[in-house]
Amino acid sequence: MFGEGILKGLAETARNFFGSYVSKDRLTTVQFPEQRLPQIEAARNFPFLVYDGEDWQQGMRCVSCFICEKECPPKCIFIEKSTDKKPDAVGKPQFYPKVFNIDVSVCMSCQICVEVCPFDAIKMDVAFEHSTNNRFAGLLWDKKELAKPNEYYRQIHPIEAAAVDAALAEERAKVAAKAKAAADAKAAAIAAAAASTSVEVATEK
Amino acid sequence: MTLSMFQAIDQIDQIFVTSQHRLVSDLPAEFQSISSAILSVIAIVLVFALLFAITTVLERKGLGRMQNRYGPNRVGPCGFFQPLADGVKSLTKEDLVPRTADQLVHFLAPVLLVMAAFLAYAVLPVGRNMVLVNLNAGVLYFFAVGSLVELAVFMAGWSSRNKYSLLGAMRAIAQMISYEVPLVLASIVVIMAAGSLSTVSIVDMQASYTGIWPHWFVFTPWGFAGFALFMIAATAESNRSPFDLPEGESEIIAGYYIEYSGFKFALFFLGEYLGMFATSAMAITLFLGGWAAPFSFLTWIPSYLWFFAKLVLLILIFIWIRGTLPRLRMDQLMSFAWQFMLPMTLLNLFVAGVWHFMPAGIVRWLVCIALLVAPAILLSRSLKQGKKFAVRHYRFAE
Amino acid sequence: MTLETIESEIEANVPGCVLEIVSNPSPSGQHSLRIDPAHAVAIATFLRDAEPLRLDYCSNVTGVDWPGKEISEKVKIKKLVDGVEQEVEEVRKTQTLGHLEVVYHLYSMEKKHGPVILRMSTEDRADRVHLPSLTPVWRSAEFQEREIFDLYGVIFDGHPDLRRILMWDGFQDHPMRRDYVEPDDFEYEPTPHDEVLERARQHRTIMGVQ
Amino acid sequence: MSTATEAIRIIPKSPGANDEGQWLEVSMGPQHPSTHGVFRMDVVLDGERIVKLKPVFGYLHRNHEKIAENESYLGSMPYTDRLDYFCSLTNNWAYALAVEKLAGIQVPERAEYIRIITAELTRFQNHACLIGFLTQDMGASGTPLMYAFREREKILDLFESLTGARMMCNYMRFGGCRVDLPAGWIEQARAAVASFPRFLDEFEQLLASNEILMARTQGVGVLSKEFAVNAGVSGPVLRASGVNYDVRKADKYGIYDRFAFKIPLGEHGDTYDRYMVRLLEMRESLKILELALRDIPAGPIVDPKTKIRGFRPKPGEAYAHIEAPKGDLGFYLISDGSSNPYRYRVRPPSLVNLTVLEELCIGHNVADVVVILGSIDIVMGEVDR
Amino acid sequence: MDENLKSELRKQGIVATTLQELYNWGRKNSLWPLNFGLACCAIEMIAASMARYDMARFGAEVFRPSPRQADLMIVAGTVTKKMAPQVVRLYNQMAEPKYVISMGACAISGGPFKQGYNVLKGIDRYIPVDVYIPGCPPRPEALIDALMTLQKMIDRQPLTGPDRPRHLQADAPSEFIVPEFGAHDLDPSQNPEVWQAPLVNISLAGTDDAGND
Repeated sequence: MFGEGILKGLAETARNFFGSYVSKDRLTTVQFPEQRLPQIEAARNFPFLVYDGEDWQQGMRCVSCFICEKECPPKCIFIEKSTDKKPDAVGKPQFYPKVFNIDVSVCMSCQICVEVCPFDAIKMDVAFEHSTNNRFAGLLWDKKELAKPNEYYRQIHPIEAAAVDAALAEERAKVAAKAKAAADAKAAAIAAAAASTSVEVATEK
Repeated sequence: MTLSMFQAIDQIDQIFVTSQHRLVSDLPAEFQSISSAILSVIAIVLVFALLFAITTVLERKGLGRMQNRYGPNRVGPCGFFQPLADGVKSLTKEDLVPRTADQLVHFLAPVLLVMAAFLAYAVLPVGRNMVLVNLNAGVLYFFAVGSLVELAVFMAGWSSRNKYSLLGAMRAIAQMISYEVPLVLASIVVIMAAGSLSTVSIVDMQASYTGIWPHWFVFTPWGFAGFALFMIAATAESNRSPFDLPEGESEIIAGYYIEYSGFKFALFFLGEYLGMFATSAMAITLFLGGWAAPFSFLTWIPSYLWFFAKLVLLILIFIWIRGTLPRLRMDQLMSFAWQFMLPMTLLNLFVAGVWHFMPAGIVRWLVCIALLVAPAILLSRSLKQGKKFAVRHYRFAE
Repeated sequence: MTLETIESEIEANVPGCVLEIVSNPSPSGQHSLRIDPAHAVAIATFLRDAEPLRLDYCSNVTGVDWPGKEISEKVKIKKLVDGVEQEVEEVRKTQTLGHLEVVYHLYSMEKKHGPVILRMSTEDRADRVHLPSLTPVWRSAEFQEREIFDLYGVIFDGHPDLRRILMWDGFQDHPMRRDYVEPDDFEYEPTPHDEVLERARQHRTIMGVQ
Repeated sequence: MSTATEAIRIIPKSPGANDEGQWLEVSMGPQHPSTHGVFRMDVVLDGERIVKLKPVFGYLHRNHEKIAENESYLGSMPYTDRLDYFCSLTNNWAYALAVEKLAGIQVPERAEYIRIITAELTRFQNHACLIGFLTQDMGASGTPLMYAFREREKILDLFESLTGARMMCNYMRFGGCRVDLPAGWIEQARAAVASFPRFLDEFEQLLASNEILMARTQGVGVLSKEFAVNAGVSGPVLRASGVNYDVRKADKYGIYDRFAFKIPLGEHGDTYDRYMVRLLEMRESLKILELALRDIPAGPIVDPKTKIRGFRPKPGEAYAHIEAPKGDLGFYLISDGSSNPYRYRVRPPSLVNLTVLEELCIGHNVADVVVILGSIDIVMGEVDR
Repeated sequence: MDENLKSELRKQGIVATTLQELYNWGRKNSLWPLNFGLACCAIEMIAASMARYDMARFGAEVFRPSPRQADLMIVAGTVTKKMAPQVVRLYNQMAEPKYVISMGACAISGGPFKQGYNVLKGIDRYIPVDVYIPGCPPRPEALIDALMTLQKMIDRQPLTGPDRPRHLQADAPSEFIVPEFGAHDLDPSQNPEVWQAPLVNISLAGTDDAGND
């Protein structure tokens, strides 16, 4: 038995050595900057803010409800609410974040902010090449750096984004229907009011 | 083959020798011998330093391939400029000397190590007629110079004033001295057979052929055993895995050169590899026929190419072993040296004597093999010291 | 074996011990046994060696800090007010001492049952923080008791090597106590919240801006 | 069990007073290549023989428990990932189990299956890496470690496509799991599991019968059965000493009672047994994985009644433990009815297993210390928390 | 040398280079990291040197266990206050030129554990950091990306002039104060020579209570 185990081991490494020239299993290196691993739907790294349409400020879905700030385990989100309102993703007038900072030097990529967000406004990005030599300026991301279009979201998480889009579309339709109903009702009311006033006017005359 | 072809082959074989003569011949006679020596020294230093560079890349790439990855492949074509970058960096890196260290000894240690390693090359015939000095006690000189390495190592370990480096140096000394004995004893069989201590005449003896087969000493039972024992001892002498205890990374950080940085560290690295080349080259000289071709019909390939081919082969085996085996423990290493290596080398001396006095034939082979194999098995059993190292079977609970 | 039977077993075998079952209202139903420190080692040895239990595996040792509470109660007392005896309502504040508690979770590797939970309390949180160490009974408590000593300040008598384990030796406080005040290093807080926000603001004023 | 009322304490032989001048005090760590993180051992050497050894902890004490007490129940979940950072999913499970006990939450069947699958994959990759690191400590220039990481990457790919992260999965939730298995995941997992036996064969070929490995590990760091139990050692280290205790069998948490698997037990309690028990456990994990991947039912993955936000369990306390790859991992929670746990305690298997380190090492060489430490399998994130 | 001339020469088979280029080329292609891991990120650092990602391709797989021989310190993981003095000491023991990559949230700022009493809020309080990689933990690719960022940074460094790297400035320190253990915190709690935090705009408006739940 003396030496047998050593020879077995040597045979194994030799097999791997020669195998690395023929088999993909035995040469598993992905040469990173040129080659990349296939994209994974669920992958996550840092959060970003989704906006619809062209204008990142107008289309931002975030309504600054502070839920993510509150729930973030390492407390790396900082939000300040606006004083005025703008229509949100489904069309209701809502507040929007005046300041939305994420300190990615603290973020632990746990995606709890995404889980708790009721507005599908914050999602996880997959980009990871963020190395920088300036910690203070480079790793405190403000609203502008965080904002990414919905198209980008669709690109990195296609399945999830489709579901979100569908839900939002439904919501939007509802709101629109509601708004329409409200508008109709309002119009009717105005019409009725107008009619009644005219009647009144008529009677006055 | 025509005579002119023989001449042409011979000319290619001797191209370095003749060009050296030509270069020197114009000089005044009193400078000729010294300048030819300087030329040879420069050649040896350059060639083996280059071999060191190539070996580091080969090692890193080879280990990489064994481990399912590429290894260095970005710096220069296929990563072959990697050692150049490492060299530039090492040269320009700050040289730190610990405040408490013995400054002079700390400085001398790596220099001595590299010098000792280079001195050993003086007697190694790297090709036909290509030896720096043909000492008639060449083998003795080789081992004498080789033991300077121990001194250098201990100087490094002691002068650094670091506990780990001292531990490493102590380990290194114990290991090197223990393995020097079997190393020398394993080579004595060759000296017995060749009747000479001169490396040149040892190679010359092996550079003849019966039919196509060469007369290498490795093709005899005692020669083979001697070669195996010599190589094991050489691995230990050059601190290579699985005997790399003095620098055992996982135990004592980097061993005796833990406090060395920059170019001195590079010198240690160089010295270590040069030591490995030197002992491998000695093994080639003693057992593998030096620069002689393995078959008589291959003698047209220049002799120095054969020498380096054999050297690279041995280096590759070293790398292969390094990629596979875990390290031994100190006490196991020592008991291996004294309880297995030493008796086996002594026995091998006896077997070589038996071989010499028995008539040629199959009987001689069988007797010698039996004389070697049976004690080897017995000794390896006794090495385990009653502890039964065995593959075990396990019980399972539901 | 229910906790009640364990209690009566212990009472029968360790004379003079005082035991109390602490019930646990949560759905886990893991009730525990409060033991008195004076008999703790005897009880522990009994639990470890007695045949029906054989709790040979002390899995978990936990320190819990129960700081003193300010209990304010309204008391009606008679008092002379302007020479007239009147019944006056007065708020009387009492400060309870609080205590440190050590919880042991015991299992049996041999019989594969558990957990049996033991609790011990110190008398207060300042000086009388001595408890007997159960390390002589279960070696597994060694590091965990050291940790409780380090982080909570319970002194375990009879522990073979009671030193700080996680914090450095010169450290002064017991940081897991609930009233521990963290060192102030809020120089750079881009996303501060709550008390951190307060302290970050203080830093700004300290640093002479705004 | 010893008859004495004392815990087993193997007192090192007191060496002669005149030896002391020869002793060398060496501090191994906190930065040392094979202390598996920032761990320090103050070693007293006589030559190369260990006379005394004191572990020093706290170099990675990052206040996990204190932070968790200021964090909501859900907010602590990602922190548990970072306890034993090789095995985030088993940590998740142990914590989720403790909260489920505390609040009395039921877990749907499919979620239980997913938990078992992820936990066994975790166990497999942990043991593979451990064996790699162990041989690395023995000086095997990384080759076995590379092979182990090659297989680990396959498992991490599975984790990433399921949970989104390679290491810090943050996957389990109170009453189930966060997301359902993506399409094709089961097939991918089956393919990976099917490729693992070949890897194990290779691994055994490479090392199991290697004479150097046997000489380095057999008879080194022998841990007796009685001492192991008394010192609270758990996991493969305990079973290598021949104690048949596995929380998966003893507690039958989750749905482990549905799977037929065996517990490998060592006899000698030395480093080689600890190494081999892990190899065999990996094979058993594969059996569980095959069954679980075959039987996994459809259905919901999370109890719909549990809230993500504003989770406030009633006052009370709960202790739950599981068989994590490193050993018996427990979580002890005390609730005072608020949204943060009043007390949050982790029972770290790595820390308790280290209790025996000094006794295992005394009398051995420096080189054995790293091997023994490697075979105990510690992760500093869990030891110091 | 003129760029055009150089490219012209290269076409002719002559590679012209300056001392600066050679120096930077050598430094950037031989970054030997210190074999030093702190926490979770260390596992990803190991993974980056393993077969799948193979940092060896850049010549950066020679993990030296002794700080004397290392060029690059990858601070991979949470630096606790108990560990911080050793990290600084290790940095001081490294030979110039030396670089620091602060890998992962914890090493940059204390990360998720910054609320802890024993966690140092960023190793850059004591030693100068060259490259920061956010992420918890950063993927192995991110570490390789940071390595390439560092290589580019080295490549741009001039040997002379005011922009020359720190180790070529005679009066710049190469050793930094090793903090000592105090009764509650490290002493000093930061090294003002290395670390100057900017003031962040902390709003003084009480927005914190609005919109919760």
